[in-house]
Amino acid sequence: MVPTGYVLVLAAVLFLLGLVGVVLRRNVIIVMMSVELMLNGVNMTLIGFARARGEMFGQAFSFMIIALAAAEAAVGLAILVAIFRTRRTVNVDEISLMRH
Amino acid sequence: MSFSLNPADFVHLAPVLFLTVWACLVLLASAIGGGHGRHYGLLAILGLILSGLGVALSWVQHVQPATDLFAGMMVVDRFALFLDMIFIIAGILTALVADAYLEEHRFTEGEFFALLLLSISGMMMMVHAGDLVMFVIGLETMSLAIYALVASWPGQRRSAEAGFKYFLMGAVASAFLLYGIALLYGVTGTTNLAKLAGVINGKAGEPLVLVGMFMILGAMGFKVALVPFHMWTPDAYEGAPTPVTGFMAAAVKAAGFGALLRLVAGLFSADAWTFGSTGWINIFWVLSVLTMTIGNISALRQNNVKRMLAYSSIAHAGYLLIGVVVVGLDPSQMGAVLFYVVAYAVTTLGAFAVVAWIGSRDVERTTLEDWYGVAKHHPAVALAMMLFLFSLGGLPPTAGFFAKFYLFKAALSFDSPQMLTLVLIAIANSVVSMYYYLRPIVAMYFREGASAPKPLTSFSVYWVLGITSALVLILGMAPDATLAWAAQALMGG
Amino acid sequence: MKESFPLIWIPLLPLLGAAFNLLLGRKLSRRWVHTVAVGTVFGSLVMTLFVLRQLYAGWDSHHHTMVTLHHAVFDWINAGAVQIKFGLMADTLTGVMLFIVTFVGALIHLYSTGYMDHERDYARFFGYLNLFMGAMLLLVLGDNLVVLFLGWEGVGLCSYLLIGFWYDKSGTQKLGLENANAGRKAFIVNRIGDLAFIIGMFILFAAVGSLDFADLSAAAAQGPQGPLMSSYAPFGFGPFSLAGVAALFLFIGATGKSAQIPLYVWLPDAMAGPTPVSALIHAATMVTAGVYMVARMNFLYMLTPSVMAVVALVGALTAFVAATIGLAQNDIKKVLAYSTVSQLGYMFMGVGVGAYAAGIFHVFTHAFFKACLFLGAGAVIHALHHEQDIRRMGGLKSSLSVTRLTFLVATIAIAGIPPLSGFFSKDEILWKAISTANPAAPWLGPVIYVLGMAGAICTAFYMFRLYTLTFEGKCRLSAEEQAKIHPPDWRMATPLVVLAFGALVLGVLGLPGLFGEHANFFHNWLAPTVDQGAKFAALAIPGAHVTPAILSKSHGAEGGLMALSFAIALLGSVIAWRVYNKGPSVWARNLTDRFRGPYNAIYNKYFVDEFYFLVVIWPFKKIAWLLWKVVDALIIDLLCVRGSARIVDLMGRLVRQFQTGSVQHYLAGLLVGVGVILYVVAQPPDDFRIRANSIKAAGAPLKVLVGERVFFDARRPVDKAMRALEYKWDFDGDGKVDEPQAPTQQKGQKEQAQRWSKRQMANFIYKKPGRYRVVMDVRDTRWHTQARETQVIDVIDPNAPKVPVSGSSTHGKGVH
Amino acid sequence: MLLIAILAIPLVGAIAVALMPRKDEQGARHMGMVFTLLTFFVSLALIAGFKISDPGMQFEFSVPWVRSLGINFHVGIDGISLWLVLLATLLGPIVMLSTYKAIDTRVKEFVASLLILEMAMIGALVSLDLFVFYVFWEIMLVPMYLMIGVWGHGAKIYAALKFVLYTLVGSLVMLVAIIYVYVSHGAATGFYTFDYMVLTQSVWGEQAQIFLFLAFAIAFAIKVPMFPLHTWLPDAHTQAPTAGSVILAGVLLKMGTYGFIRFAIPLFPYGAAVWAPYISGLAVIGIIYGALVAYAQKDAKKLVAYSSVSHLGFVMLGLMAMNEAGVTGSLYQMLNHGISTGGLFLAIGMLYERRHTHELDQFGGLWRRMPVFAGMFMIIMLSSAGLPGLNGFVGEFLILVGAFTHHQGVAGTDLPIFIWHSRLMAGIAAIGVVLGAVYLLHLYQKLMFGPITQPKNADLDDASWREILTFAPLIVLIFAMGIYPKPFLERMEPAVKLFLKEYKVKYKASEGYTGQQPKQLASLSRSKYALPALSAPRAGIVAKTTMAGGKAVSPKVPKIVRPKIVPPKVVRPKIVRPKVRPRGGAAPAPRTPRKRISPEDMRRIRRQMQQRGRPPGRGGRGGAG
Repeated sequence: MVPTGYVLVLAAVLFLLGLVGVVLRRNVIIVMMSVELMLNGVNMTLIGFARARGEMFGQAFSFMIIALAAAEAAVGLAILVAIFRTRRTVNVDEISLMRH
Repeated sequence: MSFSLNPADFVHLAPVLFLTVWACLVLLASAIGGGHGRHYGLLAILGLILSGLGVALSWVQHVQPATDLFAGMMVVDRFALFLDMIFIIAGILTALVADAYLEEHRFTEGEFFALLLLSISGMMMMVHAGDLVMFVIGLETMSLAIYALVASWPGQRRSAEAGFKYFLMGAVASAFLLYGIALLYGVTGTTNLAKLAGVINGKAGEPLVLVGMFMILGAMGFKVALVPFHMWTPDAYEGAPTPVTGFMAAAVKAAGFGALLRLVAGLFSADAWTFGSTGWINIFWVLSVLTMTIGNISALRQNNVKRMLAYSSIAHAGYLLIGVVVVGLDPSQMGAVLFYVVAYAVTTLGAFAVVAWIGSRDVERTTLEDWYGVAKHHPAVALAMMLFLFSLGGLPPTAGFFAKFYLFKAALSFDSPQMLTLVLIAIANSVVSMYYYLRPIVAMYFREGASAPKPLTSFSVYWVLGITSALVLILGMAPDATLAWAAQALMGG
Repeated sequence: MKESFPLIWIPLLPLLGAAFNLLLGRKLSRRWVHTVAVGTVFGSLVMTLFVLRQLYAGWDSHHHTMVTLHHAVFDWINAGAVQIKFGLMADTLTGVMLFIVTFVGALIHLYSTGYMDHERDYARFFGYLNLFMGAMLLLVLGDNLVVLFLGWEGVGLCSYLLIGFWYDKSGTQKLGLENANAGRKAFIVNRIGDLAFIIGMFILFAAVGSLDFADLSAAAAQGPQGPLMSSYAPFGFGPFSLAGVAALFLFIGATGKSAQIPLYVWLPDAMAGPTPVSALIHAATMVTAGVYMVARMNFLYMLTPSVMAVVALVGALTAFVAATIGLAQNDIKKVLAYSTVSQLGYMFMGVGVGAYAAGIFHVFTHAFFKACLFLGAGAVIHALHHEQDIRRMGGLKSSLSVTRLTFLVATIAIAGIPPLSGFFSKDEILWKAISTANPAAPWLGPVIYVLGMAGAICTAFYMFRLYTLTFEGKCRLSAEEQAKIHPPDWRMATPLVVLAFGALVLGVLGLPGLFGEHANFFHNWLAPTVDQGAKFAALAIPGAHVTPAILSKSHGAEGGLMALSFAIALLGSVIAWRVYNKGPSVWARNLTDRFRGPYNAIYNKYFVDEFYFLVVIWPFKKIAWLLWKVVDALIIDLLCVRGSARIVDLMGRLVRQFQTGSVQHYLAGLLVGVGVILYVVAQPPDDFRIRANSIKAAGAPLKVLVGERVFFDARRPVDKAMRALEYKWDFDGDGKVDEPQAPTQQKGQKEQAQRWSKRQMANFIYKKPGRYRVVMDVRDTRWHTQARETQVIDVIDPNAPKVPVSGSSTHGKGVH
Repeated sequence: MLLIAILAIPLVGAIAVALMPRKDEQGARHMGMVFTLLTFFVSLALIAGFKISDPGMQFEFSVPWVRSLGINFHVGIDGISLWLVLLATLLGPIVMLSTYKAIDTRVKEFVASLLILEMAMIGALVSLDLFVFYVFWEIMLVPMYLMIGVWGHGAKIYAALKFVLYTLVGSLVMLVAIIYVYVSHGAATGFYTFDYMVLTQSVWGEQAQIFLFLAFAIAFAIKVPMFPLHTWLPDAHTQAPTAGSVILAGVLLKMGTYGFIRFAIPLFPYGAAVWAPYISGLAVIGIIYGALVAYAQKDAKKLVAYSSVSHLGFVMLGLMAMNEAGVTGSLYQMLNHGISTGGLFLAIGMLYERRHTHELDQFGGLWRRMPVFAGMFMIIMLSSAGLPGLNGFVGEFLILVGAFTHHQGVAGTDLPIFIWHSRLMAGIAAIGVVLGAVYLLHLYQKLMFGPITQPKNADLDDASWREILTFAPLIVLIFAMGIYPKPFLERMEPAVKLFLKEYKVKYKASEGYTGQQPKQLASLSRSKYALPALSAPRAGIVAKTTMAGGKAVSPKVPKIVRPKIVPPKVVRPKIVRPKVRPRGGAAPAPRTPRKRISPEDMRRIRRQMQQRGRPPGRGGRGGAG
């Protein structure tokens, strides 16, 4: 059986990878995927803990987070479409009309 | 964990549920009815009023101790009910402004109001949450609706950009929040706030718990725009349609602070979490200083009134954080924070209503130059705006003054040099802030405008201005009733 | 004895006249204006005569007693200890002054109706003149220093207004600010004096608690035990007697009002005003207020011989210096102005040697002859259409015969030729001066006598120079100017004649002691008020003997000196007559050429105005400007006020640079924020306090004894940290860990350093006294972070309590 | 109720004017005139009803305002504030009259601002509750700000901003001090109130007094303004419209000095004594400095503005003398300054109306054209210069005498060095009298004397009847107050006596008192309203009081057991009462100690609060789960 610690570390790595992706990638689509990655890290953490505790709460919560991620993606993509319509780009750097 | 559904719980939850259902009805109606016309706003307002009646009834009928619903998933206490009322009033006022605003700028209406109602129901869930899961659901319901509202102005680049920035940062913040919750769950095995509070006490030194806790607090800091999590605020506020901005400044901020108070005064209230060099009080002390200072000095030279008010909202978050620290020391001082929230909400709604009022036909006239000479052509609105600005700056006899005074009084009731320092810094900030609050007054009163502004003509905006300025004056001059309510709005009470 | 008398009407009448003329006069005819103006003053004169009658009735010339008339008008300034009444009082001294003021004043009012006949602002002029009369009468009637001061400043104001009466013309009829400047100069110089005056008042008030003359003189009469004689040494200087300081300050005030060195500079400039004003204010009445004040405060001056010496010396110096300046002036009014300054010097000389009656007598006679001179000069100027340069006059005796005659009489009087009034008054002063015996300055008498005599010869010279250049010889005016000369009408002539007559005969009122014990009516008249020598001598008051006692008995000496001063006066007169008989002479030109330096000096008034400009006025303007520009605008406003605003603004700009608009930068900010918070949280608590034997250090090092087992523990104010903390201790600051101890000595240093104890407490025994530093390291085993606390501790040897705790040579170094 | 009427009339007037049609400018002016005159005439009833011998508060009126915080709308006047109120009401119509021609844009708003300003000034002068005072104090800012900004000229925005921010710095510091006073007094006595009459019965510890006085003093010193804090004044004065300058000089600046005498000194006598030498030093510097800088000005209004710095230096000097002559003189000088400097600003404003400039060089020789105006100006100028017989002299004389005899009145400073210090101060200050003459004559000469040099000045009109009418009351007062000040002084005297007496008593009581908490003295009460019964809550936790309407908040709110406090009998000014004892009740009231809080204490407090205030809900829920 895989020790819980391994699961948690993997989850943390996923979370961090997502974080790095969010901060560094320039393409909005990839940035949003990175957010999903972070959420998956969270899911994995929950599941890891739940398994260690021998209960199902974590899994249940994960489902909720997946639903949540879907909703977020929907809203996010809608906004992205709106942006793309007005300025024909999905580069994060170019979305900086408002500053200072 | 045994789980039994008590049908009576739904009665307590009725205002929230009702609002959610009503939102869906509005959406449905707009889908059927084509989305344009005045009736959606009125429909939304009707729903809010009905829900508000429910909340009021709940407040009057409320008996202590607080009621746990759905096995502790939600809790009904006067603290939450008080905030509910703020959301609903803010919602009504926003709907009134939006009604005129949307008509003028010609964009979809039905969805807008549905989203508004949804976000309010999310806020209500958030402050009623007795469990972190519920808390997340409420937060996300609110946030997703707000993201959509912010980006809801079709064809406006700023609106979409604002929505995007807010969304992306919100998503990351949500991830942080969830990760923090996951860690807390992992260490304690529960997400129920009450249970957590009992268990977590002995685990203050646990790295996982600490990381979890501060990830949650960081996410909340994002929601209420504390420095350094504030950077989305000016952009999102500037880009959003102005009624939405006002709503964000008033209601979202109130919800965020409500939730934050739930967390710090409920969950992390143990001494070991609170005090000492690594307790959250110290950290919030520093954040408070940073937030108000950076908010204020950034606002100094803003020529865009909307953006200036955005920075001002950051600064006010800093002042409110003083209240959070105070509540951390003495939970019975909750009234000071809540009164401040009310005063700020009312004032900022009024201020943004003026900002919404002045623009027309796809143009938001938000630079100071646009405001030149307003007082000459529209003295009443200028007077109201002056009132709001003085209230934001904390001059008597306005709500803002009394709120600030009450907050400082609460802070100074501890004879602690640290609190005194904090208050003095807040004082210095107030002076600085007065500089930029006076600038729109300068523009409106002291300058001559090249052309007369052509503001919104719909009467509903004037209703909002009337109501908010009356409230600003009433809260400033006859605050007794509100103070009494705020004083009763104790957590768990 | 006190009697009540409605004295207020004396000043009130002219004041009402002033109010009438200033408010309504512009719209009314001249007849109304001068009827009211002159009528009110004559009303005051009549009232004065009543007062004098009453005073005379109550006056006992043999026993030196009198009645005083009082009128308590109302309470004026009442606040706590300050109880100033608006009270008026008339005694013999006041009577004299009242008479001078109202009599001369009435005549000059009459004269002015002629002199100012063509003036546009007729009503304004008479309004001011009446106002002056009211203020001057208040000054002499006041029964306390504050009412006196009210009049004192009031006359100053009127002087300012009247000097600047032709506010848009300069002296030579051109448009300009000179007249206004002269008025302002007079007012400000007077104010400088007034500053000293009020300080003097405050000192008296602080000592006595009242400013009534009655209370003050009662306090003075307490002698050396009285409050006025207490001595002070402020800031280590001194000691001064309070009376001395007060008297000195009051006298400085008097030098301002009465144009004495060093504040005389305003009076010559004041001649810019209309000539009747010069006659009334700057010759006969206002400028003598200082003399009156000193005489009034005689009881105070008697207490301080040294200040009296100052008064006499200043007076004598002024008398001499002003007389020398008068020698070289060519403006008819300037000569008279310096003459006035000089004569005022004589008066101060008189009161300075305790001869108050003599001083006041000179005030009295001077009022007549100097007013006569000024009015005569005015008649000349009027006749010549504002020509004032005596070098351009001459030969006017034919065309202005009445004027010339009266002018001559007055000139003889002022030159000091008997038996005219000026001789008697001046000679008495000189006589009292040489016979003075001032304990503070024994050399005083001869010095001031010589100065006075020198001044007298100058006086005789310049007065006859003035007279001859104006009236004798050939007329130096152009023919058309000569044609326009017109003699004064009756309104101007009558006062001239009356005043000249007064100058001629009034000497009889003050005949010297030579003529008998009671020949000096004036002395006897004033004696009840000012002659306190006997009374003060009884009280052992130092100034009591300033008044000469021995010499004055010697009629021989007195007669001899009288003859000497007559001779001097005659000499000066004759020289002047000889030199200037035919107009400006070659001889005089040669003389001035030979002594170019001294001549320039006196011609330019010793450059005093220039000196004041350089030392006072110019620096004042520069400092004012610098304060404004540097302190106010630069330091306070720009650097402090706007500087702080600018700093805040710059911070704002800086902070906003982080707001780049890129959402990823914002995210980075968020991450940094969370990261910093987590880093801070991860640190072990740093609020430990190391305690020894459960005693917490409060600032100073902890103290323990040698050989004692010291229990250390580390406490946090808030604990139960729930953190897994481990500790290790180094008690003597030698870098080696003492607790937990290594199990065996063989184990290496490194391994020992890695050992940690979970216990928060430890103990240790110090072997040697001295100062040690206790070091505690603490680490968090979960976060693997570490922190260090230190505490200084003094180990004391109880057997050698005097051993120094640190830095002693036995230990080599202070801290181990 | 009379005071309420005096407060209400301008407010009603402002609302009435605001509701008038925009076009009717003359109507708005008349309306303003009617209401200011009405205020003035009603305020005359204050003199009629004023009891001369009563040193305490008169016309008192108190009504609870914010019950839960113990804020009462408590107003009243005594001899100290009586004349200042009248000055404010008098200047109202005068200023209104002066604006008939000067203000021709946005007349309606102007009149409304003026009326609001008048209300706020009167409110600040009569309020006897620190909170109420503060509210009025701040409200004063707003109309003045608008006046400078909207109807001013030149760099008006800068000046208006400077005025507001400068003042705000001080007043916010004062707010902190007020809150501190409130909280610490409440913690010590269990009686939470802002009521001046109650708070003055306590003394704070030495250290606290020093800081609290400083906090108040900064606010007031900025308003006065005292020397290094004065730079807002020249700007504000210069750019403000005439009416604004007159009100600013006439009444607004008095708020600072009034604040010292009413609040700062009586509340913190020890602090006052500690700071007095410094303040009087600054006052003297201000006197000389203001005069010198005034002389250097080329702008008539700036000159008069700096002269205010100098004159108010006198006021502060007299106040810090702490003896009857000095304090009375200060009070009197406040009135004088209001009248004479107000008059000077009026006069300069009239010149501005004619020539639209304040530059001294633009004038000269005006007497020839405007003799009546010049005459009136002369009287006002002389009054400002302190000529005896006019009002200025009485004030300056009393102040200087007071300062000179300073040592005779103050406890604890009888050392010779202090005596000579005060004498030196008074002596230097007296130089200000000379300098006053210098710059005022300079001003007058530049304006009035000499030939007319500017062609534009050659056809100026003399003062109109309206302008004469504007000046007339001032000139009458200048003479009346200079010649017969008794009616003014005798009404001030008892109040000043009481002020000094209490000052001494309280100074003695606080000397050597180092406690953290205020202690109550034997009652010095002068007010029947200073009773706990009227002024709300006394429990430890302020917020948790009964709801309005008497309905209990919740059963969970702890009942803090305290002995019922029986309101003491109405106490007329009887100073002799037993030593320190708790208010009213026979049994000593337990006090919630309020000491410096360490984190440990914080925890303890929190625990107590939790035990008392927190319902067991959380625990219960925890148990349920």
